[in-house]
Amino acid sequence: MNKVYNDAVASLNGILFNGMTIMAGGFGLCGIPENLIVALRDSGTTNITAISNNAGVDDFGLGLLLQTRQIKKMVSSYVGENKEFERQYLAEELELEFNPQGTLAERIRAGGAGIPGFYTKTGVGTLVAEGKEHKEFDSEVHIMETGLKADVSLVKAWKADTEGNLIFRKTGRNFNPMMATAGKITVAEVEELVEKGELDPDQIHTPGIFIQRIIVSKGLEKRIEQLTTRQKNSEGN
Amino acid sequence: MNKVYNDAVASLNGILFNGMTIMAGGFGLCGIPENLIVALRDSGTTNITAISNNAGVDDFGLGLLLQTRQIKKMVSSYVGENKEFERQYLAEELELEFNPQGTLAERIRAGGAGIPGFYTKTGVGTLVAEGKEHKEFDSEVHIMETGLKADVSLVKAWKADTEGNLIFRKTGRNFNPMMATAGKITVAEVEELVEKGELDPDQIHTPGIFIQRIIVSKGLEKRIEQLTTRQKNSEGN
Amino acid sequence: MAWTREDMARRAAQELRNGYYVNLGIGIPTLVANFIPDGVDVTLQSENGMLGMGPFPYEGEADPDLINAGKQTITELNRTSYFSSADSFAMIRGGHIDLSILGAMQVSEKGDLANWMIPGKMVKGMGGAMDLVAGVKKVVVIMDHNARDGSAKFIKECTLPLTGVNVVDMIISDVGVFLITDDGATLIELAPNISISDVQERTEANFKIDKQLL
Amino acid sequence: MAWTREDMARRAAQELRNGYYVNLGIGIPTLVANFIPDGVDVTLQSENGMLGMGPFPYEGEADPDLINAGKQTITELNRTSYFSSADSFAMIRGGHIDLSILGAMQVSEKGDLANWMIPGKMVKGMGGAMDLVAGVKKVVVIMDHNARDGSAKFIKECTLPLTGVNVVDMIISDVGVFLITDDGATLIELAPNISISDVQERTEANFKIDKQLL
Repeated sequence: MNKVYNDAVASLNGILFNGMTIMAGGFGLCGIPENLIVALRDSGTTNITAISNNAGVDDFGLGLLLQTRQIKKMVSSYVGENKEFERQYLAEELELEFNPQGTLAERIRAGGAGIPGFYTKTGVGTLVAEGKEHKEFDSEVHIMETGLKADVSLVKAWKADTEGNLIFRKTGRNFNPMMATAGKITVAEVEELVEKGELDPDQIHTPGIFIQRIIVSKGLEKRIEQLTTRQKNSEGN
Repeated sequence: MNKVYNDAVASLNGILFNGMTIMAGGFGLCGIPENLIVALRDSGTTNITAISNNAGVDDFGLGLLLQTRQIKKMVSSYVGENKEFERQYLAEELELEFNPQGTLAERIRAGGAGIPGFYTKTGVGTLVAEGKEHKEFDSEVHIMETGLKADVSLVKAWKADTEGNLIFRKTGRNFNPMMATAGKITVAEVEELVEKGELDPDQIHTPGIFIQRIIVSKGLEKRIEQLTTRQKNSEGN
Repeated sequence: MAWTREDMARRAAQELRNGYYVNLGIGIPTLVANFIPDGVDVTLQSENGMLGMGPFPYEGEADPDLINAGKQTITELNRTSYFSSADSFAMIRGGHIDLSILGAMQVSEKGDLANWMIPGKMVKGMGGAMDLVAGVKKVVVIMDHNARDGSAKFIKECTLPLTGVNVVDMIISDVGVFLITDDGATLIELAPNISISDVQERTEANFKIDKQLL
Repeated sequence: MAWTREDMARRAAQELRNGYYVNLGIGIPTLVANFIPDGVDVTLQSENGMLGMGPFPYEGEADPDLINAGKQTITELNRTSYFSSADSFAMIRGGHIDLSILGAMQVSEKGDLANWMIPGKMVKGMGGAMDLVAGVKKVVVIMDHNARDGSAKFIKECTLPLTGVNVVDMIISDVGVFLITDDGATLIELAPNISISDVQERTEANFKIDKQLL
């Protein structure tokens, strides 16, 4: 079973359709599948429901799909970095469902793990709880949240082997591992592809069972959103 | 904050009490906290509720605590390897709650993750479902299972640093990572202790926040339950 | 001539497809690994936390940290990954395993399975069986067609406590192969020298007969 | 003389205890890291998937794969570990983080918090704030005591959409420090040259006054 595709366009061939639900990994612009997002834009797929913690910036990440109006609805926890997003939302051209970040992460994990619903304290008494089932455990009120799945998940890893075993790097990991489990089909964009047996089996973050297709990134930008530094010999941060 | 204790007895000092709930990691005799189990036996703590996938064998693992009648109740998925267990259970000297193995693993993860309840298809229509809340998702019936916590979790890892960051080895991992998160206090028994900074931060399985006390194993037996081998130059398994 | 254990395992191996992720139960299902057809590449999952299970180790090379769900010492392959029990059953419950092959005490004509408990006898526990049958995409049972006392194991309604309801997709017994769908059970293959009436005599469940057998 | 941002951060740092695992919000709470008392060893969590957050990198050494929850480039320490967002919020929701310090638009006298949304304005999202206040053992708010228009932010009932109900344990504002328990709010410290009546004038919430201030 060859899982390795030549490029992002080839890796999305035959699995996209208008009105589909996509998950895209990343936190801000960190750990996003850059090549796959561009290929998704170029595919012209429309009416996408995009599940992603953030919405990219105007000209990068999922922002590219907002520019072209391919996204119908976002399911996110924070979208503060994107002016075009704001414009479309205020003009009611875009639907938006906010989830608390931990609830979003857990809903995606649940979707991949065959858990259709779970209870959490997060959001009790807030707008997030409206319309949701409430239940007491140990005399504390909790709300029920549901699992999330996607037609296709697009994830970004550091290394993969040809089996689709993945290793992530630093905070580039973020939402990618759960999304890999919650896609009916998951495509992984990676910086380095190695042969089977080159990854330590104790150190694999995402087993290959969750990955159907793999590409190696070309021309990764890895843009930094907020470059914060300190001077050598200075104190504090 | 020094988390490192000299030996198993010292590491359990002050945290044990009669009637307590203990989680003990391991699958069969693989990845069990050998030294900690012996120290728990020697503490004389009684009326223990033990949450552990298995019950050890007669003279090893949790079987040691059955011999001394310190366990009041087991929460497990499979206990087939232990004659003394069978005797006590048939004589109604021991309570037993069977959980499907995946449900047990998920209940422990949920306990550590602040999820007091979740829904699963596992066990629907079986004895396991009796008395549990049923709910339909996508016209499929699911049952609600609850999170599990322990007063003290005893886990076994391969390596730790002095912060309590843990790495497990091969199938010795099993229930240990979730149990580490579900104990009010978690004590880790490890084969090797290294200084801070010696473990790759991308490769830590259990972050130190979950570990309050650490010991290095002495005289580990690592008993094999079913030694199965093949001859060199033979075919098949 | 009814099928042997090896015959049943060989027949079950024909259900494997290239690229499948497969969980094999203890007993006869374990033998299926010996009959994987040439050109079919499958990855074996062991529910205690491993994908890519290899054969038994050579003598003297067993590793106590490396066992399968039957607690036997095994080896790793160059595709192997390890994970926790929670992640393992998330994989199983989430529908990521393609095929599970396991044993049975009873199967009903609707695909109910009983394979963990006989009331009055010591109960060892269900282990991961309930999770596997609830979560895996396709569930194949390998079993002797009749119990030692000759009683039917493929029956109208299970009398033993269930492992799962409406979960079995195929039965491979020593007399033949049955498919079970929402439309009921169908006998689709016969072991050599076993007749349809032999099977009917030895079965309590209702089943149709595939037209290729008529 | 009311406290400055740095004064508030320094006061908040006194809530740190040796061995604490701490999550610091964006803005003034971030400054708390600069005032950790000598001999107090704390580990900072960043909810995007990191324990053991280090300072900003030296110029030229920023790593795009290493950012905090405010999307700023940071560094790792020799205690650092990385994990997924699901594991990060399992840690938060499960009550494993000792202390969270964050900003607020409004706090009620019962400890309700509003800090994510102003109706009629563009809503950026709650990010991880609802999870943090629901899960972390102790929640400390640092905020200006009054809004720019002079209106009270510590009030009887929040008028803005809530982030959490009954979640705030302590408020550190530019005029002083309040404890909030099930018995209500208590003013326990005053900024220099701020009188109790100053605070009363600038506060809508009911609060008791600690006897040491009388």
